[in-house]
Amino acid sequence: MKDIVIRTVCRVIVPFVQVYGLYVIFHGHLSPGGGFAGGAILGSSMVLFALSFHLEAGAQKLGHETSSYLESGGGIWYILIGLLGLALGSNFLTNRAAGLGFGLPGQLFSGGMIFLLSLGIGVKVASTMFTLFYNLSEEEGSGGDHQ
Amino acid sequence: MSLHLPVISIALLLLASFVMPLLRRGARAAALPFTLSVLGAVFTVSLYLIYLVESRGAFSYHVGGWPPPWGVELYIDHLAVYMMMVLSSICLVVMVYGARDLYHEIRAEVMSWYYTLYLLLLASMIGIALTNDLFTLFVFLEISTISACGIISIKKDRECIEASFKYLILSVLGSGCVLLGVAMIYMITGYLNYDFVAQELPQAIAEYPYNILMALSLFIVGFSVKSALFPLHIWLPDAHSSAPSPSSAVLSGLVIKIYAAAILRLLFRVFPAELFEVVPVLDILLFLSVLAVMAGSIFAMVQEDIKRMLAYSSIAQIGFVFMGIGLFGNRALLGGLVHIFNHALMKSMLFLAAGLIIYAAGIRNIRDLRGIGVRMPLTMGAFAIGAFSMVGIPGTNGFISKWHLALGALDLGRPFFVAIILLSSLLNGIYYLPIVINAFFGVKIEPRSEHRDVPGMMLVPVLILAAGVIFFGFYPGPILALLEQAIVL
Amino acid sequence: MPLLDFFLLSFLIVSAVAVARTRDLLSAVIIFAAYSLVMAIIWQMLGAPDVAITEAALGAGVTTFLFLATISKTQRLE
Amino acid sequence: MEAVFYNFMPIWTVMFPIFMSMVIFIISRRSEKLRDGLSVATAVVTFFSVAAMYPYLAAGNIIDYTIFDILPGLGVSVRVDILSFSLAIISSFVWMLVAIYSIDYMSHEHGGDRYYPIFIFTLGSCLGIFMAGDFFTLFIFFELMSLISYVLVIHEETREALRAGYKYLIMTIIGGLALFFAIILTFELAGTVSLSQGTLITAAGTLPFLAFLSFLVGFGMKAGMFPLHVWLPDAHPVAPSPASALLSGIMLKTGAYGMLRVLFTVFNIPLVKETGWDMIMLVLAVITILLGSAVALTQEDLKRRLAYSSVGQMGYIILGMALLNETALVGDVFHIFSHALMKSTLFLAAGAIIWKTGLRNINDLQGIGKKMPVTMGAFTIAALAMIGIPPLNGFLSKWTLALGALEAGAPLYVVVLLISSLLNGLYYLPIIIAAFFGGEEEEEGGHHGEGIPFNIQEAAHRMVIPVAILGLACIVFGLMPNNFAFELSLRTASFLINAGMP
Amino acid sequence: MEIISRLLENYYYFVSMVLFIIGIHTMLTHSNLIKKVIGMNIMDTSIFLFFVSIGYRRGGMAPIIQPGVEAEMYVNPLPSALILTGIVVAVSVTAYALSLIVELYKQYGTCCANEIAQIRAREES
Repeated sequence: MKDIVIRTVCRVIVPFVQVYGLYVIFHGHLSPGGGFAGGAILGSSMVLFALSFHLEAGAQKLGHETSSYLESGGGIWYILIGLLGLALGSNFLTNRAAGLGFGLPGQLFSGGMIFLLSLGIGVKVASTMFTLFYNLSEEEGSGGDHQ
Repeated sequence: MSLHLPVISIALLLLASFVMPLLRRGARAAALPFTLSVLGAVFTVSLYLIYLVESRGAFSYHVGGWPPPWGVELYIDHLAVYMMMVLSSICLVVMVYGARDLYHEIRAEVMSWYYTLYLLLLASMIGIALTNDLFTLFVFLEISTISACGIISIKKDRECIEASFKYLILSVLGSGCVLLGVAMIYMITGYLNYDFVAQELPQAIAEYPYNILMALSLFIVGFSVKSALFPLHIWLPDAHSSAPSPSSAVLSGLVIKIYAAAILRLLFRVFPAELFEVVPVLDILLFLSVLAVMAGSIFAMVQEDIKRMLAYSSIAQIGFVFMGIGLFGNRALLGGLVHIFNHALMKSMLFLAAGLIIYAAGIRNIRDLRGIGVRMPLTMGAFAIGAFSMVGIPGTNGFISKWHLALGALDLGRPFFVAIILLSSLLNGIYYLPIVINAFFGVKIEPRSEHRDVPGMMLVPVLILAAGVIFFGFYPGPILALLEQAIVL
Repeated sequence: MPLLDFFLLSFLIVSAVAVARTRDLLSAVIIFAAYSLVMAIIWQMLGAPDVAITEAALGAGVTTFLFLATISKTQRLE
Repeated sequence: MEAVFYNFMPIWTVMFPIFMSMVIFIISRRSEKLRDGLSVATAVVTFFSVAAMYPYLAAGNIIDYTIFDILPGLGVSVRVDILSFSLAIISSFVWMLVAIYSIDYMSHEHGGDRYYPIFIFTLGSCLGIFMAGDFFTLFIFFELMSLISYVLVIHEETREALRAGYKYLIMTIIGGLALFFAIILTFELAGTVSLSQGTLITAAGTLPFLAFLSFLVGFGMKAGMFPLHVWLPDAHPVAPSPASALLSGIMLKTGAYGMLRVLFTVFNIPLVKETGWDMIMLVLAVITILLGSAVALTQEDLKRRLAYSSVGQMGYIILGMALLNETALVGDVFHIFSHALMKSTLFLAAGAIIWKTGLRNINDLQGIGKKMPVTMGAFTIAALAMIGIPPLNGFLSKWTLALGALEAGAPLYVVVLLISSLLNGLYYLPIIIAAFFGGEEEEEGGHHGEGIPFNIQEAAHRMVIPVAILGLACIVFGLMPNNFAFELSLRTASFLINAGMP
Repeated sequence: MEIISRLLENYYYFVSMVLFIIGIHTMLTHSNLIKKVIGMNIMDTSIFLFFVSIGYRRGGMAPIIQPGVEAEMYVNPLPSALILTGIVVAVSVTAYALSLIVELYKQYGTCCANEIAQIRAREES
């Protein structure tokens, strides 16, 4: 796909899509969406970029290795945040009871750690998308996908 | 703090599974000790949880501090800790074996993925055992499906790929049925938490009898596919025989059982007992289990590949678990449940022994196993113990489960099922014992040149499991005591 | 039964049948993408916006891409 | 203190051989001499350990001790009463002699490293059956013995042996499962399977009947009762001769022992009589007797003929217990003694002949009595005892059995016994006559292919002496009507008739 | 007639069941592996549709906190979380199944289950 139109359009669109993806991730506790949806949007933006330019171009922006590191990192992040609730003397994944605050309508940083959890999920889903894309596009496919 | 242990152990497993892919190059050597220590820690936790539940009774845990019906709830009762103990102990032992065996079955680069999938599988199975709501059940069900397929297809064999594809499609079908069942339940009651659903269902029977019935049948179909109850078993022989041996051991020993435990929990805690009086669901399960027991044994008799034979034998043995559920008497349930543990012990041991033979001698065909016992006496000795246990010779744990199942059937005045159990034992004898005999006696076949030495790290787990078979044959008291509390009807 | 509901739902059924019947896998995948989008619209109408967003992104977008990549690697016709 | 000691004795007598079998297994790699000596020593010690229990039991005590419980109401326990003792003493006695016999016999055979540990282990498990305190323990040892003795059956590893062994194994599993079913039914009905609780099942019904039938199948399989005898004539001849002697002489009796326990402990005489279950046993016993004796006639192979003869003799034992009166029981228990002695004499003698000449066919054995007079002499005594010639122990047991049959008002069984004795005579006498009086003319004609080689002498001393002792025992226990064995039989019978309570 | 009218009342359920059956049918009867996976997706979405329509039927608002709305008026957020998970799982399974298909194609040169079975049967004989 070396079409100049596609490339130009994508170059313009991709940042917007990414910003939207981030928006969806960060407003997961306030409005529809969240880590899953936002991560998918973010991930598809990267896939779009890689598709419209070149596989290598995509790989330059986000390498295969980095992508899978991010994937694991997202999961670890999630679990660690969950364990934070324990560290604060409450249940796993506890938010409100541990005094981390409760979501207030319209305020971005009001949801305590939900925000951070969404971030973890978003990163994980986005990088998973990208890894999947690589695995299917390249000749060597790694069998084990996981979620 | 100790109340947090169940969730901590699941979190620990998930954490470890995410960490695994991060271990690259130099750090790769750390993967195995790390995995083993995590598994060991979970096993220790499960033992402590048994003590905890014994001493202070069942307790529930609200993830995120949200009370049900909103929050995700874990319910840690006797059955749950029993299953957790079974899962973690077998997983630990199999991993000790697998660490050595896998290097010759799969490529070194994907070993870290194997650990990831393995830990995920264990985490999801523990999740299924502990969960108290349909939501979490479904999530863990799906994770376990994918990771179970993953540990088959990680061996890039054409048989493995095809088998895991078949397994995947049918499992997803099963999950779909379960999800639809969950939807039905939610439609009727408006809840997903077991306790709340159980509260609502008795009133709902009069109003929506068909929906409840449909939900129940969907659950049964869904879980039967996953646990390979007889007519829905078609995926199992391929999947379990082609997988790497440690995967086969876990799949046959644990994975199919956890779904049986899940359906038991649903029948037990969610659906009202009056329903079973109206609808012959249990009789259908019984009928299928009898078919499974007989058909599995008969199919196993005609197999030539040793792992395939073991896989078919699993179909028969899962029939025993379902027979216990279907009979639904105290003692029969006890027999079915204790068979989960007993069969996990013996079948994983048999698969590991078969794997050891394949590793050392490169033999898969049963006819070529002649004289292998002379070369590998310990392995075949363990295999013989497993075979005796399958037949139900007293002094092995297979006897204990058959004893309780048979007594349970008699308690309910159904000696027919005792006859089925005995017939199946006879069939087991007919196909297991000749292997043992041919291995030790009779015409020797010249060993092939490629005979490898058996590493101690692979032999020890097999011997540990064999010792377990004998030990729990003579000393099943603690397990039975635990289970007796688990099934107070 | 509101008209829009009727249209969308019949579209679902028709496209599902079409997916099952068509022999060209590429068309099947494209029809399936349309199916997913319509499904997302229906969910939005049913008051599940988060599900709708996710379905639009994952179901219609990513799944379609995955199918296309697979088809490009294997065969297009059944 | 005394009771504690005697509680420990059965455990010791059972576990000592089992433990020693492991020791022998380890030692056999080092030295063959040590291995052989240790085996004999173990058998001797075991015999004296069993005998040491006699004074305590003769005083009317019963050793009863639960070791541990596996499940509530289901434990591993030992119990020795006079019946257990009778069987244990004869078993360990024969075992001891066979152990001595084995030393030379096995020196020619391969796989002695395997034979001796298994041989001693079987002794332990066999005693375990007799000394078990409940049916569960009995079942464990029963299965253990059956499975372990499989190795003895197929010891020679010929194709024929393996086929016979497979048949044996399958039948054993069927028998084991039937036993399992029976035990589980008993447990369900009585809540326990202990032998010391008095009668376990007192009421008739479908389940008790099923339990009875399953017990009959399970133990009848082992005892070679018609129609479950099919494995026996295949399995016994293919084993090495000492093992055949034990299989036929002792191990069949475990089945008989089990049946005695079933009739007198699980059920009781009134119940069995009332329901008519004894008729089932009687009919089967009669068929077993006639069939065993008749088919033995047609066998050419010496050991096969002896094996079929065992089937017939087991029929006597089943008949004796099914008559359900004290006189018959005396004869029954005494016949267990007699048959153990006679049949092991016969098999050991046959083994010595085969060991020396390599001939198994009866027609080839012309004139062997002149070459091996002691062996053939013992053989003759035992064979005459089998037929029931008066001064020998076989006569005494048959006589008592016949008296019991008359007491039960069933002279028909006396006729059966007579017919069977006649048949016994028909198939034993030709062997004896040919052995002592035949031979000369055959050597010239030689139409049987190979005759006996000229240079044949008696077998080694350690083989001849056990045979001679056993042969002598046949005479001794027959000549003296108040001998030790007969006393034991009397006591056992009255013990059993009094419903297992001393 | 009553059945039909009830069906018309619950047309969302009806449609989702029809889709479910189409999905299962495609999944089980089509021999092309990619078609099987598409059928699987149809089956999954039909269940999600069923789920969502239940929530809709029971009334209530989307579980988005807005000022001045009582907690009782929101629908239970669990099912929608369940569906979200379900969608993600469905995508993962799809991706995984497709990677298996690619692998199978490499090994057997076909995506047709029947042909693969034939090849295997030929190999075994």
